[in-house]
Amino acid sequence: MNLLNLLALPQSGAETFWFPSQASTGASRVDDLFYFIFYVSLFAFIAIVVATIIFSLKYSRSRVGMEPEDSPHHSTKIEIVWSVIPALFMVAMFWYGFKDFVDSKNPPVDAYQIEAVSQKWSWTFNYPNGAITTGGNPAIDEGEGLVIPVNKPVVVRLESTDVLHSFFVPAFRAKMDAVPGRYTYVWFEANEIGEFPLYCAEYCGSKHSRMLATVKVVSQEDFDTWAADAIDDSDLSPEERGKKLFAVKGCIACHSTAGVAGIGPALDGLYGKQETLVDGTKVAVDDNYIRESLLDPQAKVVEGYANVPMTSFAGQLDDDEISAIIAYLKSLN
Amino acid sequence: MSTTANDHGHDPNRPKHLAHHFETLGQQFDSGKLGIWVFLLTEVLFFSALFVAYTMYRSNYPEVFQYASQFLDTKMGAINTVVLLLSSFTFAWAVRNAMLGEKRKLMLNLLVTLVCAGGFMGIKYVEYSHKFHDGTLWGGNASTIFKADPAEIPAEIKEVSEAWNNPEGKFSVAVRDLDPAFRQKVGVFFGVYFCLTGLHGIHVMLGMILIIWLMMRTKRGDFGPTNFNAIDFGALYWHLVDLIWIFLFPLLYLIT
Amino acid sequence: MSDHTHDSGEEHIGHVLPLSLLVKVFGGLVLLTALTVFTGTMNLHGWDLPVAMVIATSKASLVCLFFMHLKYDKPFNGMIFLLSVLFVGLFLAFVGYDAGQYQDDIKAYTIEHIGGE
Amino acid sequence: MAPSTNSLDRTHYLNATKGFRSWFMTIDHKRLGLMYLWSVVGCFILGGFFAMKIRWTLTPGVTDFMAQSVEQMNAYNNAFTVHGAVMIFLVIIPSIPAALGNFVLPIMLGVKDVAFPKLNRLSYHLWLIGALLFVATLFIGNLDTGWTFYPPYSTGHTDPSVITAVLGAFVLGFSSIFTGLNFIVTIHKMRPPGMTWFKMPLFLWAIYATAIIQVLATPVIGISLLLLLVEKTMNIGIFTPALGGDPVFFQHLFWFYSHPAVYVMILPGMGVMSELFATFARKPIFGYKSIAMSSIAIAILSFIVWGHHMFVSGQSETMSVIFSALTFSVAVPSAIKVFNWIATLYKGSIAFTTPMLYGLSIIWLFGIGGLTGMFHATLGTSVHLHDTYFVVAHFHFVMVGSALFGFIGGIFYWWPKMYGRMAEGALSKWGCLLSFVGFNMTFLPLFPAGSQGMPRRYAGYTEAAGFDSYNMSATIGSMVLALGLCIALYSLLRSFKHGEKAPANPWGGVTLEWQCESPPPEHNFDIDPPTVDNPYDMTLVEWRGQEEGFLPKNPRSDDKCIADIQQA
Ligand code: HEA
Ligand code: HEA
Ligand code: HEC
Ligand code: CUA
Ligand SMILES: [Cu+2]
Repeated sequence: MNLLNLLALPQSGAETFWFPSQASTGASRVDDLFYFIFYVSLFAFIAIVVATIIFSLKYSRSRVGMEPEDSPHHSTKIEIVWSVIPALFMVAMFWYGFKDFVDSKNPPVDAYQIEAVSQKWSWTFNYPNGAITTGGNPAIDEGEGLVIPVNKPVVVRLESTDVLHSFFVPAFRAKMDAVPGRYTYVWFEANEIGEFPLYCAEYCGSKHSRMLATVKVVSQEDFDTWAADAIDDSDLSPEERGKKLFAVKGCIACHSTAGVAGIGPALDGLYGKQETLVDGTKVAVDDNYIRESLLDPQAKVVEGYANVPMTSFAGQLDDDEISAIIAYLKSLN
Repeated sequence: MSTTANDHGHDPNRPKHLAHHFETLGQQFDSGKLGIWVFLLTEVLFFSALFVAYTMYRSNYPEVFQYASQFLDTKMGAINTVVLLLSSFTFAWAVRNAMLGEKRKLMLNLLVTLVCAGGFMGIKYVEYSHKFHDGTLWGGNASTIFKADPAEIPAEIKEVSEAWNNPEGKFSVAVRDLDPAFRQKVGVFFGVYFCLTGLHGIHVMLGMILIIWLMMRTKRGDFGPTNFNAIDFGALYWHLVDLIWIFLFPLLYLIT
Repeated sequence: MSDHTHDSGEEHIGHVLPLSLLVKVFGGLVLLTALTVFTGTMNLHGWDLPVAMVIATSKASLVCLFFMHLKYDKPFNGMIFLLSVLFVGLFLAFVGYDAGQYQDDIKAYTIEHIGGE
Repeated sequence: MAPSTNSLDRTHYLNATKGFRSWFMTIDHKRLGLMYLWSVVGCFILGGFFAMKIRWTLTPGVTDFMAQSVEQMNAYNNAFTVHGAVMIFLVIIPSIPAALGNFVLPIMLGVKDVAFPKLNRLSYHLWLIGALLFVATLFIGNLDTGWTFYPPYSTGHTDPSVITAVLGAFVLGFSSIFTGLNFIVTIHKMRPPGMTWFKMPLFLWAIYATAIIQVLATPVIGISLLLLLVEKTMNIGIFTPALGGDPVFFQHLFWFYSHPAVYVMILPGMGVMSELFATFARKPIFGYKSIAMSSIAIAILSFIVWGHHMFVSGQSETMSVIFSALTFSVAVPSAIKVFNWIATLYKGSIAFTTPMLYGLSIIWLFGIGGLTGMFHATLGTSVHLHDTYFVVAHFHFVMVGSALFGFIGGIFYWWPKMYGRMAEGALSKWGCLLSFVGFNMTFLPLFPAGSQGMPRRYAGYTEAAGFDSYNMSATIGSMVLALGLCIALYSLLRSFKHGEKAPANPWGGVTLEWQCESPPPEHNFDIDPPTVDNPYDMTLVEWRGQEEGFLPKNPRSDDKCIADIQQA
């Protein structure tokens, strides 16, 4: 980052001192507005600092002595001048900001719709054709992230299954909170092919800083082939399918498959083991136990996890899917 | 008044209940009065959040509030309103007694006020315990009959909830016929109800402590025509508590 | 300050209200309570809330003006009280309006995830 | 009779009585002021410790992002939460009003104490309880909600430390309310004869405006936190979406207080600025009435802009637009103040004392802090900048660079009055300079870091994200800043032994506190009540040399006492 770029004018595409590249149609408008406020502020700032420095030097006590010469103590005229002029600039800022905001809130009617479900600490993206991708914790999950076509307006409907999260793509200058219990929306039209970071910008607990994902912008053709591929599960083995479900359904938010206890117990090497429950009894982990753990988690609670209930997946997983998950868990032994 | 500040203490004309940093009794009284009014302002804002919650949920879910309000006992609410009004009246009278130096009557009026306050809390207690018994509680409480999933209602509550489902038509809709989203919001109504009345109840109890303290001071002979500030200010607080109830009553009990 | 007096010994402070007035105010309050209970049982076709609030506000004014001495007090104290009501009003209006605007997003979600309505 | 040279041996408020009880149970506003002062400084160091922990974690190369464990992340989350909460609730909100305000306000009014001295003591004791509850949270659990306590995270997903923290903030709220209440009544009812509203020092106007916010806004945070508490412990369901509640509603409640609260922080700082600029330019403040009225305007307007913290929270668009427009209205009175201060310098006789250096720094720092507020207030840009380091930089410029520097400047300004010693010299000036430089090094680079997209409350970042250089500068800068602050503190402490004895009026101020001796007698004024004049008519005092400081040009004689004139 070269300091001389501080004043560089907005450019499309390339990164500037202030901003990452402008990868959406809205970005340049945000940047232009930013630079407008920036130059007004810079001017005001320089004016007040220069005035302060000049007065300080010119009227320093060592120079002018103890008693200053007479000068006016107030002037209504000048008070009005220096209230009205900044106020006018502020009106301009508000007005352009307002217009940009309205645009950024009203997607074109033909926009492509994607549903994004956020949970601690990952995203699940549901496409209209049934394709599902995930993106989240880079340490354990290599989810594909959000894949979108270039030059097409995209509306993302946000929801959250637990706490507040926020969908933030700096390259698009787009941000919106995902609020549990309701839907919120964000839209943008990417105009540059490439990969851009997607951050969670609302604090959501321990791994808030790990709730990272990528937005992959691809050409329309690539997108169409990708989307068609993505719903094709037929070539997956039950284990692979289970693994995918494990990520997509958000199990990874609580369960590690690498032996580390998280919010829930680690699940590798579980199958066939004797598990101790809170009441001290032991059960063998078999297909039925796992099925029950998914459909009615509170029926048999594992020792040490009495206070953190697992969410029930009844109604969210069908029999095939459960079998796939069981196959996957088995494969972890 | 003498010219130096430090011999205030020796000034024979200086009333003994005039604090060292005030010049006159009038100034002291005015200051206290302003202080208590500013305090009442903070109290109003303290309650504001709950009134805002109330407005917000009621304006968006009027049918929920109308339904849920049926579970409140209007008769008890009305009696409590009158009890509280009576206590306000006796406290206002007590201020008059203090100003006129009628110590015995002052004591008596304070006592009646205290008894009314106790009565109010007693009725409140009866109301609350009914609700706890029936499980007509806020959303997250395990025993509420408004749990989103009727299957989750515990056995001991089932019986009561069957009663609420009475076919005689006391309630516009039986609990079990409500859809889950509606049930959930009924829970919110009770959340708001308990918070509002609970916070108000806490204020009543603080007021009772205040009254007891005032009675003790009355007994000691603290109050007279030039020194009744504590009674006056205590009364102002008490009236505010009454004021809030004046709004709570129709807002919670009288939704049609 | 204008009310700075120096004969601190025997000055008169406060305003004594006649007992008859207090009784009348109390009577008025009880009557208004009865009225509001009565109107509460009727169906006023959407006017229930305004009517109840008008009655409650009249009761509140009685308490403020007489029991709380505002009628005889320095007007500034009353202004403070009105100020608090004003701010609560602002608060209420802003939040109430806002919540109304985004209810649809909540209802859409509720229908899909919890069911009902 | 005018107090002349100071003699620390005579009886004054510091040595009038002795022992722990005589301080702890005192109702003397001056002692309470000092106790607040040192308690606040202590908490500042605690908060500063966590700040350094934040900065250390974020230094490039110190933590390996990919290998960071959950415990490390939790520790970071705890660090910024405690840092933010301590700095806001325990440091900056009580700093000027409770510490300096308590000390100076009654003396500026020429009275013996605030209207309700016992309530004042209660405020302090409540503050202590609140502080203890906060300290307790450090041991009870890993408080990690952010200072904003947003549900449903704070209610559903964290450990019980939230309970003590919220209780602490609740109690501190009452401390703040009672202080504000006390000041309002004192200013209304106890101004000395002759001091009309428009003869009141501007610091008092600022404190008065602050007090309005304190009494109107603080109760709302009180109830919001209380509701959060019952929500957490009893699952009431007002905020929790799973029970039909609305989490955005909590944000409304929170910011209804917390936005006005930022002016609780800055307004007193602005009051200090006005005093500093008038005194050290030895000139009546320019535009007295505009400055006074703009304080009140800020106080009132600050209540209708809170939604600018919620532009992406799910608040409705219409409301966002309204809040954005209203937000700018607060900026105008702030601008008026800045311009008037600068105009005060014009044709003045400017002395570069330590307090004035802080004052001049604030022009720079508040300029940047305030102007970057414009980027947030503007809807178009705010969406991108929200919850990035741009916000972090903005609020440190206004809170640290302006409010806190104002606090420190105020300490140096009134220090001679508090302890009868001068803390003036090369050392204290170096402290200011280093703080200024360090501060800019720390927080200037965080602006581009934010606009480049670095989200706040992140325990780390990948190297590929490209935030390394900003964070490097910030870490080094924070060390320089810490060093500067330590020097400032040291120069204050040093003066107890080595400082020159201060005359009653070392700087040439004409507000009433400079008419009483340094340190003041137990009841502030031996003559009663003091003469009131235009508080900024600098010609009333003249310089008499190092020993005597400034003295009234026409010392009044006792027989001209106002009280006697009135009686006549
Ligand atoms: C002392 C504290 C303080 C002060 C004084 C301010 C002052 C202002 N603040 Fe700031 N603010 C905070 C503390 C403060 N703020 C904090 C703590 C947060 C974050 C909280 C959190 O999320 O944790 C925050 C966040 C914050 C946000 C939300 C950002 C986000 O999260 O998305 C916004 C949005 O509008 C904002 C705006 C403003 C504005 C418009 C001012 C104005 O008052 C500034 C006015 C001043 C000037 C404008 C400068 C002087 C004027 C001139 C030199 C004249 C020329 C001017 C022009 C021509 C424009 N602030
Ligand atoms: C008044 C408030 C205040 C103050 C003073 C500070 C001071 C500092 N702050 Fe903080 N900060 C906040 C309020 C404040 N902050 C808030 C509200 C947040 C948001 C929290 C949240 O997200 O929830 C925040 C968050 C925050 C972050 C972002 C964390 C994140 O989002 O992940 C960072 C990162 O750099 C930071 C850094 C610093 C630094 C380096 C200082 C330095 O200035 C500190 C230097 C101080 C010392 C090292 C102590 C030394 C002091 C002395 C020796 C005493 C001197 C005494 C006298 C002269 C009398 N702060
Ligand atoms: C909200 C966090 C959470 C989510 C999401 C979650 N779990 Fe769990 N899980 C838990 C907790 C806590 C326990 C331990 C308590 C219990 O047994 O109910 C648990 C227990 C289990 C067990 C029993 C483990 C043992 O040691 O006996 C299995 C199997 C399981 N989960 C599988 C899954 C699968 C598969 C998914 C995704 C479809 C999933 N979980 C999603 C929290 C979660
Ligand atoms: Cu999800 Cu932060
Ligand atoms: Cu704000």
